[in-house]
Amino acid sequence: MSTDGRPVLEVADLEVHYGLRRRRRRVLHGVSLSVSRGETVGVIGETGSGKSTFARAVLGLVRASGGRILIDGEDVSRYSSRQWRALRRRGVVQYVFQDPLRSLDPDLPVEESLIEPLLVQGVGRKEAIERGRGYLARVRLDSELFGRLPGELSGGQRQRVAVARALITEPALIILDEPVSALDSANRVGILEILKELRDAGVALIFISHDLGSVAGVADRVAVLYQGEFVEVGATHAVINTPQHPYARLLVGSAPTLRSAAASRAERDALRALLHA
Amino acid sequence: MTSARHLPSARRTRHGAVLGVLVALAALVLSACGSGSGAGTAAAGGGGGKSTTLKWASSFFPTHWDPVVGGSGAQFRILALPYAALTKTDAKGNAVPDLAESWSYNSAGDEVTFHLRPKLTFSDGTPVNAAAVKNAIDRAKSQKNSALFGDLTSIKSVSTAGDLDVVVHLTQVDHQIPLLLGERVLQIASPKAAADPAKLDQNPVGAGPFVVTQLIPGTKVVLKKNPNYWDAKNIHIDNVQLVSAPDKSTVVSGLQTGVYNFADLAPSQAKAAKAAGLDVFVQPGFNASNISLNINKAPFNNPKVVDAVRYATNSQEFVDKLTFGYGKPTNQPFPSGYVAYDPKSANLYPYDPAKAKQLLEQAGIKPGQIKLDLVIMADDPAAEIVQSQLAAVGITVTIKIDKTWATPFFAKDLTLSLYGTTGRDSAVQTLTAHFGPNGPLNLSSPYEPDGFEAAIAKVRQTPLDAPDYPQVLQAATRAGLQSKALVFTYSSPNLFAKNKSISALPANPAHIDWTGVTIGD
Amino acid sequence: MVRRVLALPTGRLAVGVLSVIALLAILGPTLAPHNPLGTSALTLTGPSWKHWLGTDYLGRDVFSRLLAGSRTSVLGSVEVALIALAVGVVPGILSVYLGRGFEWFTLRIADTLLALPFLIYAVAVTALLGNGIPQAMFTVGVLVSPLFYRVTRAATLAVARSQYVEAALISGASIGWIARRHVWGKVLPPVAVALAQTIGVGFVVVSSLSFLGIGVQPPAPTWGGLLASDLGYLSYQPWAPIVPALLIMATVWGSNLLADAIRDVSGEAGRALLNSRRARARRLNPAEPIPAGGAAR
Amino acid sequence: MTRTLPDGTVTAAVPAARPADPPALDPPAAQAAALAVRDVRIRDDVNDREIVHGVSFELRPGRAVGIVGESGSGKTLTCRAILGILPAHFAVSGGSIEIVGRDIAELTTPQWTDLRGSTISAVFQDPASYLNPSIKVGAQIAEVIGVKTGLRRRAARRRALELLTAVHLRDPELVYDQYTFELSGGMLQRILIATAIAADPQVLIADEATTALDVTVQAEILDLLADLRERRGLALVVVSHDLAVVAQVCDEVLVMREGEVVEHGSTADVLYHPRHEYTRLLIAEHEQYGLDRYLAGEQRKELDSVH
Amino acid sequence: MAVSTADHAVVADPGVALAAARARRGAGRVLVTLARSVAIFVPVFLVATFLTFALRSLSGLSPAHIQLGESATPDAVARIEHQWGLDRPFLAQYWTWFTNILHGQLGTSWTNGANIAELISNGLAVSLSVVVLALIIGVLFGFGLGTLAAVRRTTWIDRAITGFLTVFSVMPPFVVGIVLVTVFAVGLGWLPAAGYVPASVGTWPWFTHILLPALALSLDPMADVARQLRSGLIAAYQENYVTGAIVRGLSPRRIFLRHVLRNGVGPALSVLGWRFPTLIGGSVVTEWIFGLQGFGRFANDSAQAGDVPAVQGVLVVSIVLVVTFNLIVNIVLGRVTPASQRGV
Repeated sequence: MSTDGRPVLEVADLEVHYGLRRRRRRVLHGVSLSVSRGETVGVIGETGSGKSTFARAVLGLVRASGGRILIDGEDVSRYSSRQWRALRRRGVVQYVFQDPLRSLDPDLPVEESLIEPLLVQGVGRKEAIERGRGYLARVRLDSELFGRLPGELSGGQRQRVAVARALITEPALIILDEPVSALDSANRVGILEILKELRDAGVALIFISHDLGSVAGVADRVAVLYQGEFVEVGATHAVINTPQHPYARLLVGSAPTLRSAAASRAERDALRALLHA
Repeated sequence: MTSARHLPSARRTRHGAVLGVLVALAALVLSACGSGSGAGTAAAGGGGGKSTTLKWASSFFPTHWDPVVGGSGAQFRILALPYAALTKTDAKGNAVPDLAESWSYNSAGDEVTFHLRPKLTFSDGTPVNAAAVKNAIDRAKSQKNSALFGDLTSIKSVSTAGDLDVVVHLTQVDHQIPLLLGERVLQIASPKAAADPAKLDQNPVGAGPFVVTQLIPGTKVVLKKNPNYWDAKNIHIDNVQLVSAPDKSTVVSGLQTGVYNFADLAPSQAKAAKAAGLDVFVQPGFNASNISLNINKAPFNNPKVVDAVRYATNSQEFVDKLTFGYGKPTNQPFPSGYVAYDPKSANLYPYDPAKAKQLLEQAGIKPGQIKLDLVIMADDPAAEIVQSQLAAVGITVTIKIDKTWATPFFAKDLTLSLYGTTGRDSAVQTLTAHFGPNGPLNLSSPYEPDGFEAAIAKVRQTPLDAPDYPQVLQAATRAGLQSKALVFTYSSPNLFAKNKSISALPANPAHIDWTGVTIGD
Repeated sequence: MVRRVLALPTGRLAVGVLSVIALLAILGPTLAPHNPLGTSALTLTGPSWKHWLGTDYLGRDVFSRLLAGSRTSVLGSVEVALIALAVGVVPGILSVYLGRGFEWFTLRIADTLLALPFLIYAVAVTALLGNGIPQAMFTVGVLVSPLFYRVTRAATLAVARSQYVEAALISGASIGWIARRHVWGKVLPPVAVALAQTIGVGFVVVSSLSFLGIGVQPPAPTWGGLLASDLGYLSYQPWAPIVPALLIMATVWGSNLLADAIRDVSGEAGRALLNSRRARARRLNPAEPIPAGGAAR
Repeated sequence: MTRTLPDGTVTAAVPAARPADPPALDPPAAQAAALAVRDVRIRDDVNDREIVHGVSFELRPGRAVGIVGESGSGKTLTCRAILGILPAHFAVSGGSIEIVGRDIAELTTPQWTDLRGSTISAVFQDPASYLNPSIKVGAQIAEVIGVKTGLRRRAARRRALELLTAVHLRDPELVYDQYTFELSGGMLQRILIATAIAADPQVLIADEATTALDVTVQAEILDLLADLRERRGLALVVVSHDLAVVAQVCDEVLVMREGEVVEHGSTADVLYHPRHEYTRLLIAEHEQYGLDRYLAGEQRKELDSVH
Repeated sequence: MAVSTADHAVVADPGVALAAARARRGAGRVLVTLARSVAIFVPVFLVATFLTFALRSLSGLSPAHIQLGESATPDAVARIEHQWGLDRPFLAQYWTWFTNILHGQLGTSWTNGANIAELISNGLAVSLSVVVLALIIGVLFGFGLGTLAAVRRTTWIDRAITGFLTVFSVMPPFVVGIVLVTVFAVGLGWLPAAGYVPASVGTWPWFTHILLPALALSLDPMADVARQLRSGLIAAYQENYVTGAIVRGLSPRRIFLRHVLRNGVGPALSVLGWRFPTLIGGSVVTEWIFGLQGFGRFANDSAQAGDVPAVQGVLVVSIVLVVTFNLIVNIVLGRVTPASQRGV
């Protein structure tokens, strides 16, 4: 809850390239973002905009070719893989994947996947299971699901397990990559509620999505990623109500809403023409 | 070298005989179908109705067609198709005229003159004359890869006397020369073609009954009748197609369905072939198989062990299990009944395992103490019989199959091996090959039994038609059989199957002579 | 896994057949009523009370030889499979982790081995390098190893790219941890399938080689060798090849069946299959036609 | 509100009363309906359970009906029943479906083949998988045209290119010769729509057709559907788990839950007067957690006052 | 109004250009497949020839043993080995051998000095006749049976076919060969039991002679193709694009022929690529039984005789054959199922 001023994550001028030599493509260009404790930042972008790459760079799964990444004040941009492993083992940063079925080993019972981060840390099995139960309760899952295989759970249950797994190391920052896209309404609401609680408990969240709508309810700030650059960063209400960049405007205008279309078809067409020009 | 053929070639013995099954089934069907060579066999490719074709599947397809190079094994029988020699043998094994009309020894017996038939030519048109014969003998003695020079040690030099007379000068008195210079050792190639031996090896040119028209190495050869052969009027076969035989099993079905009409046969297939309505016959020959011992190496440096092996060997078992009644037991390098076969030695070392054990005991050897490797070139049931017979007296034998068997064998490096000879027309040659100090088949070189050398010299000095020739020859055999290096086991048959339309072959021992043979419909 | 295989009727059948064969391999030599190498004067006889399957060309008891030969035969093809496994699996896993150079190199080797017509190569190698069952086994084993290489590689790749491995990685797990916890269990079933398959292949190849007279070590009996030699005496014992041929076929068939069964029950799909079988067992509606456009009534 | 209404009676209770609705169940009108679904029930033979417990609606040319529900609510099965492509062990166990007045229960396979494509067609989620990966996408459109309209190759090709243009694809000539794996999801969905409308059907079923797409692309596709409906008089069935998507395109909405239709009415009715708890949840999702929370505050107040 | 030809040309132009572009794209795809396959082929060929060549050194065989026989003294052996250049450094020998191969020269046989390339091409005519016919039979029947089994899956027809194929695929090839001879040649007398007649003598005799061996050889690929096709088709039928095609109103027949078959055929085709080496290998046994003087027989004879250059020649040729065949399969595969070529 307490925002002590020092950001959990600070990314400055991040550059990421894929491929070698002539096939080299720039995926992220000069991306900067900082996230403080208890803050939720939505990163919005379409397929191929670089949003997953952003997450992977922060997690050290992709090597940045420029810029700096500070986690909890520590500059990790030049970390060796050994250092990275040590950092990850502390569990400061966690990650939740979009597809909960694929992010849980289908052959291992839920409990095994859940407590894996603790086991990696060297926590005793018994204690790990005990703690695991607690976190399962925190995501409102019955601990009788413990022995089940992921294939035997519903999509919403699986995603809760994935969230619990991310929570189990008491991370300062959780990055969620499209955590609700694969879920239907009831589960979506359930997960979003849990995220809100987390935020209120002081965990910093980065919520990645292609859909502004799914982020709007929980994000304090929104960063719009378009073709590898943040074209608009700002408070959620500001971005939604007064988007500046044409892409941001299109994004807002395209989001399906219940009672009032944010933009008319004609407006959208105009924006598209503008973007493609 | 040469004279010996390693008996059962891998493919002949081992696999094979699937035929039988076929035959069993076929027997029924056949009775309904009549002769098998019906419908399916469009193969014949025969042109006019009258022309006759011999379709021969051979397990001994020659690897070399230069007679000087390819002298070994049973292949000379096939090379006799395109090549003729100075002499050939008749049904009794005597030398009779071939390219040479006649021959005469000088009074000392160390020089023999062959008188050639006039006006003969090789199939390339080169005349068959004294120079050509001299060329052939010289080549056999001197060509780098000659397989024959070991057989020609009695010949000092060759000269010509006129166009048609060849004078052979000998190093010793030797009345075996007319037998020696027959089809087995000296098939004569055109000197013109032989100028390039490598080429000759792929394109045989001789003065034999047939002319090669197509040759696919290792696979197939097509020949047609040679109208210029001296005895062409007695050759009634127009074409010959000789192919390398398939698996034993299919040989009989091939014969039965008319793909072939003549083939050599593994004894195990005889029953099937007969059931298929084929003519199955044994061509007389000099075949003899042996167990070769090296007395220069332990344990055979102990004469008692050698004797134990002799007593432990049961020839009859080889005959029963390997030849299906077509072979004969023999303890000599000849089948019984042959002129060189010594009846007095017939019971030299009778089968007596008890005695064998006793001998080993006397030598202070406990059962199982002797462990030997029996090295052979290809899988052979005979080895398994040897193994079990020796096991019965307490000698443990391990069979080792070695593709490069020939190298250690002829370098006399092996301790125990098997060999089988197809024999030679000249019995002396057979004897020296086995028992002589440098005989290629004597695994114990330079060992030689006492008195053997003298006995052989005496045979050479005895004219073939001398009345005491058999006794002298048998005495030499008897002397040779004292050798501790060889234990003879059995005589395997030259077994053939032919379509009934082919008339009987001349019973010339160890040869296949097509003179007078007809092929009907 | 074992329980799941046994849940399928084909799995039970395969395990049954293979157990009998394995039992033969273990006990066969001791069960033989006669000395398998003991010759007698009675050659090529038909079945009798004393010689259940008759005698062979040297008068040896065929039944005893079959029993005695079962161990060599079975061990032979198991050996082929194990060699292939040893040669294939490790590079298969490593190819995913050891970088592009190694990956390229091993892939090309695997391609090469695949391109070699293995019977010809086995004939060549065994004939040229000495005529022994070990040489034959080794050659065949190496030549079929690409199967293991590919299978392992594919499985490892799938795991390596999976999110749950990434999740473990993000938790700070080491490569060793991931291999033990995630990779192993995924790679095992396909390897088991390949192993079962290879045992079958090994049997056929080794018996083919025996038929060609390669790799035979007389007088030791093997099924392939017996079959090959029986084919030489068909006119005397036309029925003789049937028993070794059936044994070979049963073994190959059993292995293939087992391979299929393992494949069917492994992984997510396997669980689904078993569940649906259980479900279907409760209902009696048989064949499902392919929905090729008819109305669903 | 009418919270007390028992779930089962919802469908029966809906139609006639709603002013926006066409007079349903009225025989002459039914004939005009492009699609009429009456109390359709679907059962699973495996465990012998009824999965869909009675769905009814009617669709006139140029109208759009939306079906909303979570996964497993039976909305997709209903669509498949309409198309005659229920998975193996599912079967329609009650009710009737009429497509332009023909009861599908009486259709033979050739009649079905005839009807599909030219009268009723469909697009689905994951468009890449619904197109043959081994055939150029253009050829797949041309195939439908050739089979359904009998046009020759060149004419079919020309028509296919027109369709590609009609679904707003830039550079249709290039797209025509591409394979599925060379195209993005949005483009593929357009192409799937093009194949679906190639033979000028009267009814198009869009089953979660925009679910996996980026929001901006989703909007484009929804715009396209609206466009087709306006210009061609296409009757639409739009299936989605997202009420907002349905609301954007449809005149009439069915909300399904566990095989039951829990709410059926005109879009405005459902949005402004939700009766079932589940519907309210769907709306709350957007109001509390979605864009609606920030947008058009005034309008919202207005709505609230209506309540 | 009069439209000038020039106008037509102008109108036609874009179409022509497009057609050309399309052709280029098509050709480009084939080229890419080709290039990819060649990129695989070259290293495969290098490694395979190297392995092959190394055989001689490993085997310790030498022409001297074969040629000298009973007179193989160490001197004579050394002389012959020198004559064959076997005393040179290994890599130098390999290089000479390899360059010769590239020129199509496979050297001469140790046993009879004949040109190996010639010997092999003689045998190849026979073997390829048989193998190609076997492939045709295997593919035709495999497709037929596989399709039937897939379309009638889970019925007794499917079970019968599957069972039948299983029996085929577990039968050792020599048993198959001998049974065929027994039944068709000896029993029924329909076909010749053995031998080969070149097509130049007559197509019918040629065909009858290769039919039985081809049949014997075809069972394995037949079983494989059928099995793969069956599962390929069943899998393809479960694909969404089939649903898509149904919804578009295509007839079941059309769906099968144009959509399902095309995609279901992929695995069967690639299996065929895999199977080719086995087929060539299988010819060793088949030719031995059917008395065919083919490639496999030559391989076996040479190997048994220790004729190393001949064996090397055989291996090189079979590698080339296999690689070429796979190339063809890849190209066909690339055309039939372009998606499968992605990222190969």
